[in-house]
Amino acid sequence: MQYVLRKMLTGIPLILGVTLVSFALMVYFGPDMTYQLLGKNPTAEQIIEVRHQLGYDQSFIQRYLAYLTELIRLDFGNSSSGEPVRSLLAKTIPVSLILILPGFLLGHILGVLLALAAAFWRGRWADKLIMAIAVIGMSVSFLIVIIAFQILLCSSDGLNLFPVRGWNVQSLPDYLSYIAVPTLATTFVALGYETRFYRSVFVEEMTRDYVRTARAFGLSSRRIFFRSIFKNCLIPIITRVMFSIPQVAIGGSLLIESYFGIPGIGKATYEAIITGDQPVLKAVVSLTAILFVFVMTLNDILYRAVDPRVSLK
Amino acid sequence: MNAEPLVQVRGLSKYFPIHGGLFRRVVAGLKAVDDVSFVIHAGRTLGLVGESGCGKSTLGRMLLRLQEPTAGQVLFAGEDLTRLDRRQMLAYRQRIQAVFQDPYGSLSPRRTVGQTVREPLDVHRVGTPGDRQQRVDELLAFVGLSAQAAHRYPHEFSGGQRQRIGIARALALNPQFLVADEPVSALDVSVQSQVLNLIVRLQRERGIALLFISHDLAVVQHVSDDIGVMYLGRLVEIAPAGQILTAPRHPYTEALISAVPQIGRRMHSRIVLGGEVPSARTPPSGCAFHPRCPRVMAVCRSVRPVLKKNGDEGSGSVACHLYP
Amino acid sequence: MNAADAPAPLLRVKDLTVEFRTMDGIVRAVDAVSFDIWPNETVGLVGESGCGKTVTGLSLLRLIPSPPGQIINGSIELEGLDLLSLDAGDMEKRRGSEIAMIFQEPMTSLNPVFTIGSQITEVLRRHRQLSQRQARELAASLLAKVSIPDAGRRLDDYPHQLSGGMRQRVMIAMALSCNPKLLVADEPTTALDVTTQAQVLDQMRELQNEFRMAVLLVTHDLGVVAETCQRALVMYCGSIVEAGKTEQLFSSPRHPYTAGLLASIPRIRAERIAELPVIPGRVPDPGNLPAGCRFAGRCSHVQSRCHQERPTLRSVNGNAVACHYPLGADI
Amino acid sequence: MNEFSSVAGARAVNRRNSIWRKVLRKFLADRTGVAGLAAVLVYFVAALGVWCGWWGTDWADLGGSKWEAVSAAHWFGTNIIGQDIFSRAIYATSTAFEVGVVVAVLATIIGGVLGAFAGFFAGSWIDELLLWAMNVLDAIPFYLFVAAVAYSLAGSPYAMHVAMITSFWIGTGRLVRGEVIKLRNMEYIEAAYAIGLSRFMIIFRHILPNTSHILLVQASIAFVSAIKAEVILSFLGIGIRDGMSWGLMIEESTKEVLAGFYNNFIAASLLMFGLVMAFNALSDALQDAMDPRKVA
Repeated sequence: MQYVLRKMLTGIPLILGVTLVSFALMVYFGPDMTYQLLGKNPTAEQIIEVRHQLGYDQSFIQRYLAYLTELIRLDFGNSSSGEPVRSLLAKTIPVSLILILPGFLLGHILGVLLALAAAFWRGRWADKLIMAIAVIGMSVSFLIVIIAFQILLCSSDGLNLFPVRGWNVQSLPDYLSYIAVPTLATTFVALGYETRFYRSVFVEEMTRDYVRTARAFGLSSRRIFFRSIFKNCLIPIITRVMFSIPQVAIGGSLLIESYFGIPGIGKATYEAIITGDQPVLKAVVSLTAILFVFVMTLNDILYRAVDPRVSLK
Repeated sequence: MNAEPLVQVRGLSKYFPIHGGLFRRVVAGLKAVDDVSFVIHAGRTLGLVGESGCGKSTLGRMLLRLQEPTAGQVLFAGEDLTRLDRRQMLAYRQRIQAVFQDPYGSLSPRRTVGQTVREPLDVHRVGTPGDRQQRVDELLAFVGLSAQAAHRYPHEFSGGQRQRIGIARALALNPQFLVADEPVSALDVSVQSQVLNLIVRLQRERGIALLFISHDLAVVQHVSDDIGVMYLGRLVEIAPAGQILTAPRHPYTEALISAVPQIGRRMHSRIVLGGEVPSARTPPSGCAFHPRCPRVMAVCRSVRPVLKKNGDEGSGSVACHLYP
Repeated sequence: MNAADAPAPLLRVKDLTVEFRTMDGIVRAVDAVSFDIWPNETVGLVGESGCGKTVTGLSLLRLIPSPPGQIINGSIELEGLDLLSLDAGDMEKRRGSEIAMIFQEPMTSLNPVFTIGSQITEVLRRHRQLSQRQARELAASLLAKVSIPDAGRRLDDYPHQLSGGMRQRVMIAMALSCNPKLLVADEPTTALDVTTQAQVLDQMRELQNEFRMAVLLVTHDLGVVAETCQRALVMYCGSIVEAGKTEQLFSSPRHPYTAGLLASIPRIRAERIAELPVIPGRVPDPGNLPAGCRFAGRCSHVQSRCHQERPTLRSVNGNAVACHYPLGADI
Repeated sequence: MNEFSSVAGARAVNRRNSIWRKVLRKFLADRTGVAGLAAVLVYFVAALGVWCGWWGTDWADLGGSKWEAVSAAHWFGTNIIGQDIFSRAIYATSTAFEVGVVVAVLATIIGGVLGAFAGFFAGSWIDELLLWAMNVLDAIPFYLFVAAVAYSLAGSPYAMHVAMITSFWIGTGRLVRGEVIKLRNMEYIEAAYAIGLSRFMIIFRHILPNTSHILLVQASIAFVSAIKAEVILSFLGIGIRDGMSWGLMIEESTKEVLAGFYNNFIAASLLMFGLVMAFNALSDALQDAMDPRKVA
């Protein structure tokens, strides 16, 4: 418990850093909203007044502190379209989650399984085949995969099985038909990276001395591989899965969402950056930072649960 | 031996902090080296033996100022090295050099042997570049390598040859004092004797004072005039080599000598200590050796013995209650 | 007890040859090595690094990493059964139960994320029909046998919580767990301090007698061999150059290499000597071995025949020597 | 002199010099790697031709009519407004190299130096600060970060490059930091101290050269990542501004694809896939050849 507390405390500078960078980029140097609010031909007084309202006449520090206070109070106000930020988040985040989660899980699970197979039959044809496919998967751009899958599966030139784009989910079949192509695309692209990474983890672990010991005492190679080696490999696996969560939860869905026109958090954030919708940005950035700290803490705890060498003290 | 010793170590200590608590405050100190004193005269060799974790390497690193001592002094030719700043220390670096343990790790793999041996000369701007080149050739010849070796990389050499290169580098600046930390323990037996002979030769021909650190008593005795024995950060006995090996006084020294496997002796004659070396984090009370000592007395559990000069039984000192 | 009394050798190795494929070509790490081990005896296999002693030890259990290594010739008969003729599964069953091996680095040789209890019971249950509970009790008694204090509780410790000496004791307990007939111990005490080394060697000797197993002690330390082994085999460049009873071998070595090695070891002496005797030169490159005797280039007694013809092991006054001109031979 | 010189001299004949020779020898034995290198060189020549003005100059010309099929005049056909797709694809190759090289070189230099400093001073405030910076930048999702940089550097054609470099140095930095933490405990670093070398000299003379295997591999990874990221960023409208790139071609093609015209999409996809694949093979082979555990 003390450990968790300390870990959380070390997260504070990180949150400050993330907010500082994002404040500087997205707010301070971000798009100037004055003219968008006033329309064409404003008077000089109007300009001054709006700039004052938006806080543009204050110093960097003052504005950053104001930004921080809002963050701490979790008071994000309304987005520039007038909708409360909270309800915007409540609407978009679940969409992103259910959109991304299947691909994310499939990518890692299949990645681990394929990597296990490749490492187990290391140097044989199964390994070579899997790794060749992985390199191909790694070499294709995500965007190309999305477009190709769309052509193949959604268009009249292809199989025409799923909706081309959009998000109109009322039932489970709807859901499955809308996520099918995005999930296939994410899984396909993730597989290349995940398989290669996990295979190298497994193979590295296979060369350890304790594996030789286990063999010297007659344990079967299957048992050594799936019990002894696998438990040691859990550490890097957990770290990798954990640290991809923040990327996936906020940013990873951006391309999919904007390509397929799905109203998720990635698309909302992207639009907020373009239009300088500050309340939304604040909310997303603070959520990201908190999520990151949370994931880091969770990662450390899991790490310590798996690896007895690191004590919780 | 009335002249002032070249090296005088006085009360040298190194405590490593142990962190704990919510804010990782320092809660205790690990006494890696605890109040060690000795002297080395010009041209003489002190051998330092002890098992892993006894602090002998930390001690050597403090003499080289690769690590800052927590307390104590290192006097070199009368000057306290621990008080010098980086620039002042640079002048002394020429006079104190080091030979390291790992023949594979002590040479930079991406630099040629010539560059490595020359580097000290470059840093201290000794002579013209031509002089330096000539010096490199001389040094390589002294340690038994050809001049062509200068153009090759460390991975082309065997462990013994690499150790010779390390010695050549240490000799480049004509030091008066050399700290050698386990210089032969990573070498094979037949090569080990070659390198040991080289060390003896440089000591004899160049009059270099030497601190020779090793876990191997037999190796240490071959090069040393005096031998110091360390246990858990403290010096427990120090005496002339012949005396300490034939008539050890501290029970730990005795056990250590007896534990060295010898050709021409069967197992049963040796003293086998019980238990293991305790952790330096939680050293035993009183004499640190008392839980394993075959001759432990009541006083050993509570009072820590200090290093005292032997009276009539020869020169040297011992820290043991058996010798009041 | 005496090796000569036993009717047949426990292990008979004949012409064992092992090669490794490397970037610089094929390297023959072990070249036609033959030796016997009798029940309950301790045999030392000594030599400097790269002489092939560890590869020989690993070959006995067929643990050579392959690729790049391969046993290309020879036989390894354990009680008359050639281990090299077994299929992989059959060999697996015999490892640990009939022939076991312990290694130099006790830190990395145990799996860091399992308790030592679970590692020992895993071995026990692999070779014997035991319940989890029985295996655990047996494991505890084994730990107690190797003098680990408070053995029952120690079962739940992880390797990193033990000291180097304790970890090596755990390895020994694992090795004893299924009563193998032969234990191959590869530098078991090299990573340990001298006082711990003395403890572990003592322990091994006692347990060996109790469990009646034979030990092949692979080591570079002639002192350890002298103190613990009845017989010794000296390896140089992949071959055995001399073999014999330890005392005789060390008191009157016949091979110039053995003699040179013995002389060059620093020993505790009453008086310092000016210079240690040395073997000049260095071990030849394993990819580029000389044609005749491999020691010829460093030998102080070398003659022209040595450069052309490779000597084979032959008996000279009780020792087996691979040398054309053995020292002190009455020829 | 004595026996050592002669033995070492004899060995030197068949083993001449430097670790790099050994790496090269190993690399050349790797057929996939060599094939990758050859393919990369072909692409490089294509890009070189564009820089020298030998070909690809007419990429913006309206030389044909809408959606012409493959012909001798237009090897890959024409796009929606009649521009030659082959010229555009070749021109885009040079853009890919520009982006890849700039990002890879700068990200690797920054990552190498900062990582080396962090590792060398591990445990001190310098390391804490650099680690903090790495974590902060890692915590911000990549595409959001690029978008934010792009808009804050409004109009700059290099916004994308800046954003990529700022993100990509971190991976290299972390790896180098880890390696340097290992290296700084090596005895040759201690030896350098004992000689009297300053810490800066130690970092630049003894530490960074010994991370070169990591730097080279990381640079090749950054190159590939930059090319791939460019495609997505250009598609999102925050990538290449002037000129032509595979990303812009794909962006253009999304409208064409729905109408059943695939030339633009296929040309850009295949060319890009080829280069990335070749580079991946190259980088894998480099990694194998330079793995210090296998080399030393």
